[in-house]
Amino acid sequence: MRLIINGEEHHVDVSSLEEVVSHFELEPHLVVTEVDGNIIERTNWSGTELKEGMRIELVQFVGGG
Amino acid sequence: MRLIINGEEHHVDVSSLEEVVSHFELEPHLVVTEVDGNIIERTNWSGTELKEGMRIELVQFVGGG
Amino acid sequence: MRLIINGEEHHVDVSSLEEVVSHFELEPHLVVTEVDGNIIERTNWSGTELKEGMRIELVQFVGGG
Amino acid sequence: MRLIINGEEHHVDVSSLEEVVSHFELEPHLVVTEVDGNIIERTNWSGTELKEGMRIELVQFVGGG
Amino acid sequence: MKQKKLTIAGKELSSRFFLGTGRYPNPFVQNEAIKASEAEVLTFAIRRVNLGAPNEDAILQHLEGMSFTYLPNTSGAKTAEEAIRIARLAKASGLSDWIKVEISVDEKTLLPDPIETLKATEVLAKEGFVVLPYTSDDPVLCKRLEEAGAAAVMPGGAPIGTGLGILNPYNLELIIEQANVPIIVDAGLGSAMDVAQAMELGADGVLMNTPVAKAKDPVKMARAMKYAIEAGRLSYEAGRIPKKKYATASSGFQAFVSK
Amino acid sequence: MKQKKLTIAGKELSSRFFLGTGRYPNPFVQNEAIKASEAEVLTFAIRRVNLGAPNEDAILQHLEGMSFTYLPNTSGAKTAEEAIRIARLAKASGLSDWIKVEISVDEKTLLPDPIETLKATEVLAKEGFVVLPYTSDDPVLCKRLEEAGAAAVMPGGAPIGTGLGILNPYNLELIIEQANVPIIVDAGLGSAMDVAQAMELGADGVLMNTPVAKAKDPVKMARAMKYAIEAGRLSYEAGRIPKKKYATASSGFQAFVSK
Amino acid sequence: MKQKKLTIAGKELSSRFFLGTGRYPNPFVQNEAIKASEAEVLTFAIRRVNLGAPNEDAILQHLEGMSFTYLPNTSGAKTAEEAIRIARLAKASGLSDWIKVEISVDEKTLLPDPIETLKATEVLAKEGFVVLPYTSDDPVLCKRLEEAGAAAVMPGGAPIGTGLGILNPYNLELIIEQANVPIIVDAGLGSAMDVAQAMELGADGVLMNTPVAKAKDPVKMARAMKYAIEAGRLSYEAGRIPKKKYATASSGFQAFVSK
Amino acid sequence: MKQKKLTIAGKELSSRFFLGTGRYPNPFVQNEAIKASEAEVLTFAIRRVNLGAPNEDAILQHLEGMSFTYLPNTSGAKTAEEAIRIARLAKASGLSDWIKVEISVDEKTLLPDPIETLKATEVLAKEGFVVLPYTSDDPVLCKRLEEAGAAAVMPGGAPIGTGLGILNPYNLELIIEQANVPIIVDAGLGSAMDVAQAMELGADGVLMNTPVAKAKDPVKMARAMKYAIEAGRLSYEAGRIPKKKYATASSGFQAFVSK
Repeated sequence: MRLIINGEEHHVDVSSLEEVVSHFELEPHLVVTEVDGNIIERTNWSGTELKEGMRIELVQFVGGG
Repeated sequence: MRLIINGEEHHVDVSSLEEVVSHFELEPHLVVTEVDGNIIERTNWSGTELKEGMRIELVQFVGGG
Repeated sequence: MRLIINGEEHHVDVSSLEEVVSHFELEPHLVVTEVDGNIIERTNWSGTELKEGMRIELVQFVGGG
Repeated sequence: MRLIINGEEHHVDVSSLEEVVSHFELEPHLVVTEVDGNIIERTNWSGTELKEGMRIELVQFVGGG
Repeated sequence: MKQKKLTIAGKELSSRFFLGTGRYPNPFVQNEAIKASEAEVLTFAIRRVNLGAPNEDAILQHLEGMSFTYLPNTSGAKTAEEAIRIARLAKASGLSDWIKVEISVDEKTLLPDPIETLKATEVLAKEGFVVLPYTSDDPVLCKRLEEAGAAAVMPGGAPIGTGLGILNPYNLELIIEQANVPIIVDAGLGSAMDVAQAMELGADGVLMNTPVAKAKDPVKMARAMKYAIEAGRLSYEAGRIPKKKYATASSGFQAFVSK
Repeated sequence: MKQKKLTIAGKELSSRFFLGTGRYPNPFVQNEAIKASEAEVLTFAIRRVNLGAPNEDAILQHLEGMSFTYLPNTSGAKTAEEAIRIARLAKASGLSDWIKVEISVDEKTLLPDPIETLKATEVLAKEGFVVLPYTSDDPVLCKRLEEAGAAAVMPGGAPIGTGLGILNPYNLELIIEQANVPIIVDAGLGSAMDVAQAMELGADGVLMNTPVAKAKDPVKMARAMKYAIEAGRLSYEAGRIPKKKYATASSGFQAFVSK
Repeated sequence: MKQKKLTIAGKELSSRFFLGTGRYPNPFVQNEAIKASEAEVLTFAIRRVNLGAPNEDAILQHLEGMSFTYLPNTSGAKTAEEAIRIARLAKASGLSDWIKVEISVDEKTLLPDPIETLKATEVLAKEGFVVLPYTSDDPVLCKRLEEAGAAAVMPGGAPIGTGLGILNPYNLELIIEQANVPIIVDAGLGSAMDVAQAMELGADGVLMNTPVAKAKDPVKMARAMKYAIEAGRLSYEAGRIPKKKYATASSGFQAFVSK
Repeated sequence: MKQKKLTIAGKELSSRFFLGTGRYPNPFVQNEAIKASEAEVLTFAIRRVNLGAPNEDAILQHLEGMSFTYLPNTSGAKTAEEAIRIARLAKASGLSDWIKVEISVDEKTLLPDPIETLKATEVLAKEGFVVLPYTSDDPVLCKRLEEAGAAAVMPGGAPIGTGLGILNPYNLELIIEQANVPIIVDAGLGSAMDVAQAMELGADGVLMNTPVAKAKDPVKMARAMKYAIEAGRLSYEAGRIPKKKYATASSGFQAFVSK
């Protein structure tokens, strides 16, 4: 399915947000997710079904001052 | 008539704003007036009738930085 | 005998520099002595005979920066 | 004759200091002269005879702070 | 080599010195100081007439016959609303539509409130005032004031009347670099050196009151400050030498006089 | 209110600006700058004539027709002995018996040698020179130079040509407080602000070369510095306001315009 | 004589050193520097995962096993709205409800926007965040941020990463005097001296990143800064001597050794 | 990464802190402060015994049991001759052959006399003393003192006891650059910041008395200064970031979180 992830178009074979995170092999406890502007708690990742063209943000803590 | 002029109660025998200014012997071209919060142009002083208890401000330029 | 000690005249019954030091109950290892402008080592105190009117300096370390 | 002028050897056909100054076309009133370490006043230039190997300094005011 | 004049809201000014009119020993000294300063813009405060002695504070009567650009301020205002009201009163005098927005809450520091100052500037500029806000030296705030319609921006060197000079020359330089309107250094200056510094940093002008009015000799100090502005501006235009760590001789090393 | 004039060795000077004559782009600009500065005392170095092109450096020919007090320096001297020799050569020119003692060993900093400078000052003063030693800002040394017969003492603000300004205003103030002869700040100044600062600290004059000669526009900078000296001196005489930690309003708080 | 600990939002901190986690040569040096600093609060930025190399920037994995208070920042935000969004994302990580509000429009100076910073602080404090806004050193603005619910206020000494130190110690001192919440000096410091100065002015702590991360030896510099904070704080508590114009001998003048 | 130790005249010192022993509230506080400072070199003055109360000032008796390097000074001397005499008396105590040459004529400033200080240093170094002259920050003079045989040179930051800090960091840096012997900053420092600054400029150590002895809490201040020296030295070794005019972000700009 076509998703806009971190601003770029991706075609990935996933159905839930949880699968997106594992698709990219992200450390679940280090990543924060947003779907169409709404933050999704980790506990709801599996329950969050994705639809064609949804905008997903995957963010994390990086070095900063 | 009883007027609140510059925050203090005054009993003066005047009917127009123009008479207030002359009552206190103020230089008309140096004073600016406000009646109940509305600025009154000099040209309208004579036409501005006063009523019991009105709040009048008489202000001017003073030294400042 | 009359001695000028630290700039003041003193009349003391002593014959050697050693006796001066003990007369004033000074800690021998903390005091440095000069007689008529010449420094006298501790080892020579007993052997240093004094004469009328000699100028003696008794100095020590004090707090300083 | 051989002269050391301003540290360099020169062979010039002169007999007096005055001739040295004119030889180099210097403004007499702007130059100061020294012969073998002795300053020579302008008034004495003509009277100052030179000998083989004398050390002459010709100096002037230049821009400075 | 001739100096470009300072222009605010289309008005070309013959002097870069803005002079305050408070705290002089007496009106005579004040007028002499004003003359000596050659200032063209004078600042004032707006206050209630003292009905007991109406003419006592009526400063303008002393200035009659001379021609100036009047810059009334909103001192005493603690909010944008109060400042706006004072501005309108000042304008109603018919003497000037210029206004120095000055809004302070803290009477100990008299430092300007950034939020209220920005609000008042926005409103008054829209109403057609020529607005010169007195502000902190926060470069972002100064930019915001320009965008809000300020005709010139007036960052303080230090709190009013302290004479501490330019506490943060770095910020002032940044403000000047970024500005598209004149920058007038207002408040806190104390000496001719402070004034020269402000002008050499590229300020377009300087507004002073206390350092002149409270000097032992206000008239002479007014003249001093006039020259300091001239000196600083000329130096800014003439282009100073760069600072270097090590020395450079004024004359060559060659041709030394030595055996 | 009129200014007392600076007097050195009995000579009353109309200007407190001492100007150097090195490093200008060309003789024309130099002369224009000298005129703009209104300086009365000019400094020079003494060098060997370049016999190949004798008139090339002959600076004096450019100044003919104008009248100045000439202050030759002993730059290039590394010892008192060398400085004394150069001083005598300078005097033999018949142009001046004033001499700026300048003795530096380190070509990187050109800082004056305190011991040799004191020696040379002593000898030359005894010989009847009007001695103005260039010195560090060591207050004890400056006092010693005065006692040795210096007609004026010239502490540096910073190393020659650096433009770093007055590195130690505290010392300069101390030197001025203690002095019984004029104090001329020599070397290291870069800006009009530096000059105003020196004069406000109470200096009797300023000697500059590089900041004028190497400015982008030397003539305009000469004018800037002239005004800065004027400004600083007037401010010093007018008596600046004290510095305060907290603010003081320019108008009373009473009679505010507010509901 | 024991030091009172710094407490923010009820959390007692064992160290007054807040350390940033950006720009270190590598994760090993970073961890060594963090250990050497003994900092308890670490700052972070929030960025999109690089899907190409997801673990590359995942700084937290390097810190596992150690326990810190995480202070994510909103860097990259140009408006209050963007900052609020980043803050919520940071909180959703479950790692911390502390947030450093950092909103800059100008990428050249990275100076904080006073208006947007105040807005974001207000909203986030109401939402229950522990808000530490990075702000200019405008004393009025700092007071406003406190009133808006900031748990601590973090004025910058100079622009981020410049190492210029505390450009305006006067303002910082004023901010500290007026504050009822901790004042943490954030940004612009470069040296141990700067840190000691901040702490001697009474700051409650210091936040640094570049000066440690970009030092030639970051681990040693982390230790240096730790000691500088300790030194400045102890000196502040110990009560320094007043500054005097003239000297005072360390020993009496009486009883000199002299004939 | 371990620090090189300071070595003077072949003696390796475990601390870079030289502490004075004058002006403490009482001997107990003094000893606690000395312990807290971890100083290894202590300075003293030489005075006549008060024959009325001989033990009153006998400071050494309070220090028995601890081991230090004693650095007596020649304070009170107005000439080289007097200083040399005091030095010889100090040496005759058998406690130390180290001597701090301190020669001041002016009791208001207590500034060192450059000429007499140089003379005394020369003579005493020849006699085999380990000479540490207290001097002004004149870089040429400091070099001369080194050439005269000083084991370390001790320029003052400001006059004794003023707490004004390092009045001329530029000179101090120059002195350190040029030195082949240790440079100890002596006199005038007041705060931990001043100490950190001295050490970051590359000073090899710091000598203090009044700032510790007259602090409200001398023991705590001694600890503060110890840490400040440590902080400054570590920072000097760690290599600080360069100062820049404009900002640098702690995190990349790419990958911002924004739609």
